[in-house]
Amino acid sequence: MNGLSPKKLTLYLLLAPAILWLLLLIVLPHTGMGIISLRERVGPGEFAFSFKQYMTFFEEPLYWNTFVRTAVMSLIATVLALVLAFPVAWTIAKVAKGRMKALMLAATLLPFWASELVRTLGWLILLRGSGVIPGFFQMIGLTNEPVELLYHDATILVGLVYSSLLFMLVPLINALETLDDSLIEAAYDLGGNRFDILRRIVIPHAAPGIAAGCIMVFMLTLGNYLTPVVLGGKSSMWFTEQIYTQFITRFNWEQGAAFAFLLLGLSSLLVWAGLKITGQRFADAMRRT
Amino acid sequence: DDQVLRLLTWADYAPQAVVDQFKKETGITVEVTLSNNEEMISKLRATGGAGFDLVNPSQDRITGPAKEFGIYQPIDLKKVKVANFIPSMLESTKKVTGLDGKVYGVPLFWGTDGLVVNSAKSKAADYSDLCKAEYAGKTAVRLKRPTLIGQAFAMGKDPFKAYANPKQYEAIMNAAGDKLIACKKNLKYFWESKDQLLNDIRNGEVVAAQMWDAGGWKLNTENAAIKFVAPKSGALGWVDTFAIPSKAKNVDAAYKWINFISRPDVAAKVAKSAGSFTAIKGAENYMDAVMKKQLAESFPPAAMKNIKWYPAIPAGLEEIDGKVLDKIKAAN
Amino acid sequence: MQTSSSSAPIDLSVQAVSKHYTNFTAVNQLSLDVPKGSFFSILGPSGCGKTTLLRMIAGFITPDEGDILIGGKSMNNVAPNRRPVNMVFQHLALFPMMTVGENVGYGLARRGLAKAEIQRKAEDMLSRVGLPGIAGKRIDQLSGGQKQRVAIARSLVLEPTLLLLDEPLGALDLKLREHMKLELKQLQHEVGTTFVYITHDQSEALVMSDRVAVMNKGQFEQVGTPQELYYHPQTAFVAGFVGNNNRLEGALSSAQQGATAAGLPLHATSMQGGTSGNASFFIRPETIALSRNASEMENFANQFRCKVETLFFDGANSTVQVREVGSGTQLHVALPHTGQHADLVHDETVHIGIKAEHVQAFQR
Amino acid sequence: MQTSSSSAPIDLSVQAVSKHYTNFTAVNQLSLDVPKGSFFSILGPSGCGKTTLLRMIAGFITPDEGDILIGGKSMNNVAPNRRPVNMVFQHLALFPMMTVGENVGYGLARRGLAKAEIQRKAEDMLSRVGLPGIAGKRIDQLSGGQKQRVAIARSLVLEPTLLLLDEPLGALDLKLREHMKLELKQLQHEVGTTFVYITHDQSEALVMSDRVAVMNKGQFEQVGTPQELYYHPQTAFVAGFVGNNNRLEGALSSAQQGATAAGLPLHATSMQGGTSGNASFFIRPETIALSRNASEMENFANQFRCKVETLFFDGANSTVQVREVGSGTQLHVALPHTGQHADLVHDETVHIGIKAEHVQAFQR
Amino acid sequence: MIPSLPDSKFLTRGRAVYVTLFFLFLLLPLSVVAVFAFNNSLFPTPPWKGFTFDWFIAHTDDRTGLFFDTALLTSIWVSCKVAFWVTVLSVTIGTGNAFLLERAQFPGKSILTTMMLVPLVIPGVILGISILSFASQIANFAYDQWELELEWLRPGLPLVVAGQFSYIVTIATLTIAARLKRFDESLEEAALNLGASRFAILRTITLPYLKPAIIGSGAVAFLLSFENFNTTLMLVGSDNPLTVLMYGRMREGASPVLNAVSLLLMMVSGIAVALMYFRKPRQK
Ligand SMILES: Nc1ncnc2c1ncn2[C@@H]1O[C@H](COP(=O)(O)OP(=O)(O)OP(=O)(O)O)[C@@H](O)[C@H]1O
Ligand SMILES: Nc1ncnc2c1ncn2[C@@H]1O[C@H](COP(=O)(O)OP(=O)(O)OP(=O)(O)O)[C@@H](O)[C@H]1O
Ligand SMILES: [Mg+2]
Ligand SMILES: [Mg+2]
Repeated sequence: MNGLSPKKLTLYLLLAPAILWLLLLIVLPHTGMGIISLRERVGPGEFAFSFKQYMTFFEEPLYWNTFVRTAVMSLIATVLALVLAFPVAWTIAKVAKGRMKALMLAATLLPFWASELVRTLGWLILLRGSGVIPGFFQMIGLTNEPVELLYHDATILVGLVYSSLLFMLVPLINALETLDDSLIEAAYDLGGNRFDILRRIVIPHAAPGIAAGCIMVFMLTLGNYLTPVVLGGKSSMWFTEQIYTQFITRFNWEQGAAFAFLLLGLSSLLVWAGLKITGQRFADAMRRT
Repeated sequence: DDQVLRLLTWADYAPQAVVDQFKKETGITVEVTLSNNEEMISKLRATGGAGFDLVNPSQDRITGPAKEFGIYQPIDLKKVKVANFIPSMLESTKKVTGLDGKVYGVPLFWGTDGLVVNSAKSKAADYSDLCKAEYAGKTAVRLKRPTLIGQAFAMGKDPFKAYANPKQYEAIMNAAGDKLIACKKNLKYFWESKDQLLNDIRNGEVVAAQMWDAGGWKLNTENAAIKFVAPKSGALGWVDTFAIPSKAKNVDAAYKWINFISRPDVAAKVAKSAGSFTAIKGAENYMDAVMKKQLAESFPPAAMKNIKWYPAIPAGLEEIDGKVLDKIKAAN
Repeated sequence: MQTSSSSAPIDLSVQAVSKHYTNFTAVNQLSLDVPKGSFFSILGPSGCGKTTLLRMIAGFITPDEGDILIGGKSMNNVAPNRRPVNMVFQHLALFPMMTVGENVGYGLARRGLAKAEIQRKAEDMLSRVGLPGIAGKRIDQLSGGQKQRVAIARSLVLEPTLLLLDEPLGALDLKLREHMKLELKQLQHEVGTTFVYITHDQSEALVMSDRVAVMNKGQFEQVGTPQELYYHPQTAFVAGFVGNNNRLEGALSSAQQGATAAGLPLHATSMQGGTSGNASFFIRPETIALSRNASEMENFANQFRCKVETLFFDGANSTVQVREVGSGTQLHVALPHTGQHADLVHDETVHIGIKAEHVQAFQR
Repeated sequence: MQTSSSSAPIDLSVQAVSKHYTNFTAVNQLSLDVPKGSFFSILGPSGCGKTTLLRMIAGFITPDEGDILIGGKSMNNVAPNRRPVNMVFQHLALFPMMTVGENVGYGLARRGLAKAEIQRKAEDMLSRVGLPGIAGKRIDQLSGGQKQRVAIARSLVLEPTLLLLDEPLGALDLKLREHMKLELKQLQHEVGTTFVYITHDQSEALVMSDRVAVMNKGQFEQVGTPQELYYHPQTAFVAGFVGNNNRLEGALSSAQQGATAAGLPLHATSMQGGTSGNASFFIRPETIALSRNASEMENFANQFRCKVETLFFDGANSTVQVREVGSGTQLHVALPHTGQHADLVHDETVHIGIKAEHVQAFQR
Repeated sequence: MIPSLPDSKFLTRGRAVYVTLFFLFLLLPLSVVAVFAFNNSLFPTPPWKGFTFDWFIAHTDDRTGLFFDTALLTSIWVSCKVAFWVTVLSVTIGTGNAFLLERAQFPGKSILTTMMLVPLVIPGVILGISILSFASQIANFAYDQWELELEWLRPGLPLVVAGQFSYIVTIATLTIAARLKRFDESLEEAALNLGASRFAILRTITLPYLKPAIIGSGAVAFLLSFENFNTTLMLVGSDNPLTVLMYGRMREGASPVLNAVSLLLMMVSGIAVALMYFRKPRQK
């Protein structure tokens, strides 16, 4: 029993980096942040334990308004992405064949070869008052003056949905591809119509993929910073922006840490609820993404 | 290493040509990171004053963070060619950035916050004019503390005087905030990026906005109808400084850069790129005639006297501003 | 069995149907009549077009030419879900997200029947396929054979005119397959629904069917009862594909006289008009008589002396591989059920005899 | 064949080996000797412990008790990669990322042979299994049968004392399986390596092996030649598992006299000491004589009048299911190779006869 | 629905139209960015002022083309360096993790498995901030206690690499584990049976089998790292990766050089993907 068996040694060698990674980059930093969120500045460089940061959140309607707003918009973006992506995922997985399919798959990946910044820049060029689309509207006589398409909540949604489509498409395509055509044929052969097949066969089969896609998209939108900040209008508060502001422009790490924790809590809660409702398991769903 | 100067500064304060020239003269490469006042402080706070050798914060933003976070080291004035600076400016900066008998900043540029107005389409003359219904949807301000301060002055209050009295300050700021909330419908947006605003003024989407002078004059060169106007209640004057982070690695290079920039010819180049005025003696000799004219037009002597210079901000005040700003943003 | 008589009404009539793919004809001008209540098999090698034909009948593929009539009505422009046929898929296509009962009730539910009615009918049908009381189980709790029967029940509960089955036993293991073969035949007999059954396993087709069509390259080579196909193949392809056979290439010199390429002289029944020329000879292993004693072969038209090469002992299905001494021709000979000759050893000399009627010759 | 004599040296000796899992004994005190050069099969139903036994021999599982000797040396504490045995896996486990040649050369490369040498040996071996010149192909370009042979070549090239095969034909389709069965037997004959072959398919075991061990619940029921197992099973399990059989439950009243539970009187050979008491009777379908004419059955100790239930026509393997009129007992009867009686129809009356020696009785 | 079920013309057309519109939607912003890289204007926005290559090759006072913009080029290089390290770390540790998930048995495995997935659901900004504050606290502590300046714990490339790695490694782990899961362990047994040592098996069988997943996850890791903005923004020091630099420029002084560099990046990754995509069938 002195010395390690090769098997044990291998296990430890594999475990060490994994544990270091999780401990040093995930667990401890977040614990640290938790601790920061539980203190209050009482003087220059002096802090005391307090729930003040959390109290502030609940007492200040601004903050929880932003919080709710972010969550709601993220949910809407998730649903939109699902609805928009589903027919396309279906077409790629089930209808298109050979070259066409490969081409469409490549095209879905295309936007994600460019960074989020580039995509946002593209939307700016397209949507701004003097941009391409308002110009086009004017040209075809739809409007007399340039319309401002930027700085609306709808604009944020467009940007968010656009940025997250891939993360919806890929799990959906994967899930739909594993659906055996003969199941659909069998259901049809037994007298099912399209809607019914969708409801009884396709959606139950694709549920894990749908869950995975929705979780990914929801998390990405909830945690997005760039799109809401750049495309959003004068009232568009995004919770990550609030966190950023607290940390960076207000130097109020305590408040920022509390907000970050609240956001983490919110996302975990919503993901958990989503999984519960659809009867999926976190590990299974995430492994499909 | 010794051959690199890590500079954290504003856009346009280190134009490529000047960086190249510095390298040629001293062999030191300058790594430029663009930033603004808040981010400079955040960055340095996170690094504990390391990571950069030289920064250019505004003079009112030095003592607070220096005290709270210890991110700056005192300037050794012996290593600075003080003769290059306009004495009055140097003295006032020394005062504003002084803490426990030590000086933490030397001035570089100064400028003002005021109004950029498309005179063909708008007659706005004070901050409050931005809220006039006739310009609905065509004005813009930044959602930052200068906006609040400006509004406060426009309302006839003096927030600078209230710096020492947080209660009073908070009341002033809340009042300014309410004013802006009422005004919000009138605004096209709260502008975030300089470029965004300049573009929209250029193509007429915005006719009047709160902005600093350099942007206004830049547009003025392109289109004479666009002017920088010192508001009736007074333009807000700021001074950007050199400050050295507490854990700067290449302090020598930092002084070299300070002394390099404070050479009148170089200062003028930078001034041209930034569109601001220097605190350097004799730089005006190298300065653009156009800019001089623009300055004269925007600042008649009375307006010049009426400039409200930012005093140093005591720590904690910004939390008050922050809440007000958040409230404005959230309001409908 | 063999109840199908030509006077029974025709449930399925395929009339000169073709399906062309780009530079490939999967089904070629094929016609076919299946009488009501019969078990009809389509037997052919992989890729011959069986599935294509079946899917045209079900409506999943539109024929390029010809017409398909089910119960006397043309099925042109009738969608698959409106056709009075149901299909059992090769991999069954049971819905994994539903229970057994929901699977069986699926079609009924689509017809809008009441819940209780559906449940009653589904359980009824499950009992009929020998699976009472499993309606509540999940699909993945079933064994292969049970799944099989659920798939059939799911289709039969809709009382289709025609049940199509695409190699439904293909995925089962050997033993289960043997078993299901017998069971399926009995089930069809009991319910009386017309079955059209696809397979590439000749044993399945022979055992189960009333009639079998042997398909090759998109066309039928022969249609008949299993016995007809086995004992009276019309083409070399059928002779080779249905049942085991020794195939020898050679030539006919007259209608009933020939020799293999290796020089083995053969007395044969010539099946096709021709009297001479290149021919393939087929001799079934079980028609070859074998003895250690040459004299027992006197009554046979063909008598050869052989050396034993290998004995493949398999109980009642034992065979022995022998080599004719003169020409070196290899032949498989089935050993009698009695277990006689199960003690043959390598290199032993034996004598074999084959009646002329058991040597079937087809011109090439 | 049947060359294995008890005087040949023993290549593999398994001595009272056991393997226990938590509350389950997979292999129970099992002993076994395989003589050099023989083809030895282990035949048993799924889950009886065959794979466990084979993997203990290969070294992937450590036995809890007992010893394994290969070529006379104990294999205790010999790692799998040091044992002179090679294994052909059920799903072959060919390396998909390598060519055929690299697969076959893999073991040689691990022994540190020179490249050219490896290549020569691999190509040699491939020729010996009938696949010359395919060394450059990728694995997925091969057919099922070719893969099979490559897997065997990959093991044989290392010239193991013992080749272990774990149901290597399990994944093949029917036709190919029949074919590979014959081929594998011939291959073993040619190379002369000792084969230990696992299967649950009795036909495979019978056809290929010199000796077969029938395994059940972790133990051997009987070890013998295929003929011994088929004609002289020692236990009811072997009688039921090897070959098709009619199994009837009943009781013996004397050593050779009994009756089924349904009341069918039977004359039997009692295989086990006992003379009376509950018994299972086994009657092979091919030992039952059948005729439309009662008089032909006069010589048989057991004679019954039956009704035809179903004819399963399958050429030489046709059977008929009949029901004895008195007791209602169902029996499968194999039809003779001659094709006689292939025309039986449902409900026809037939007479069957069974010799007493063909009714094997085992006490329960 | 599927090709074997008859669809009405209306449905088929409708779907075709929808899918076309969808792909237009996907491609529109990118193509505009690309097109405006050639706009003869100082600003990356309409109106269109004519075609020019200036934003690639100009080197004048008011126009610095991409190929002369040292700051941009440097930041691309910085991004490449970061991405390189993130890729190397993610793939190596991801491979180890995959073995841990699929092969090893140890107490607490299910907790570890779930923990490994957690980084995927932490918003990037929070990930960055928490690592930033944690590292600062340690560094400050070390400095206060021992006057020890742990520079790599201060904002800068090491922290950027750590921050990106912390979630990209999860993706690499999942990709590689998914392939390892499909690995038929009897291949390893077969190799063992053929005389290979454990190490030889790893080298000749398991790793070659994992190769496509390793390469694939490497490519994804590189791309994700190169594109990352949220986490990076919080952790950068004086060396700016491309995304952070572009963000700064977008706020403070955009010129069509941004479009030019975007176009360049799109082309490079497009070509890389095309190469991988076209080589695959031949490998297979
Ligand atoms: N969509 C298609 N395009 C081109 N050729 C096709 C298509 N579908 C099938 N084929 C070809 O048509 C032929 C018949 O196919 P089919 O599936 O009907 O064969 P099958 O008899 O069912 O074979 P199996 O027994 O292997 O299932 C095959 O050679 C196949 O390659
Ligand atoms: N690791 C294990 N833990 C517990 N029981 C096991 C384990 N491995 C195998 N068994 C059990 O041991 C028995 C024998 O398994 P084994 O794989 O040897 O059967 P087999 O005869 O090869 O069956 P098959 O023909 O299905 O392959 C089975 O009942 C199996 O459930
Ligand atoms: Mg088919
Ligand atoms: Mg097994």
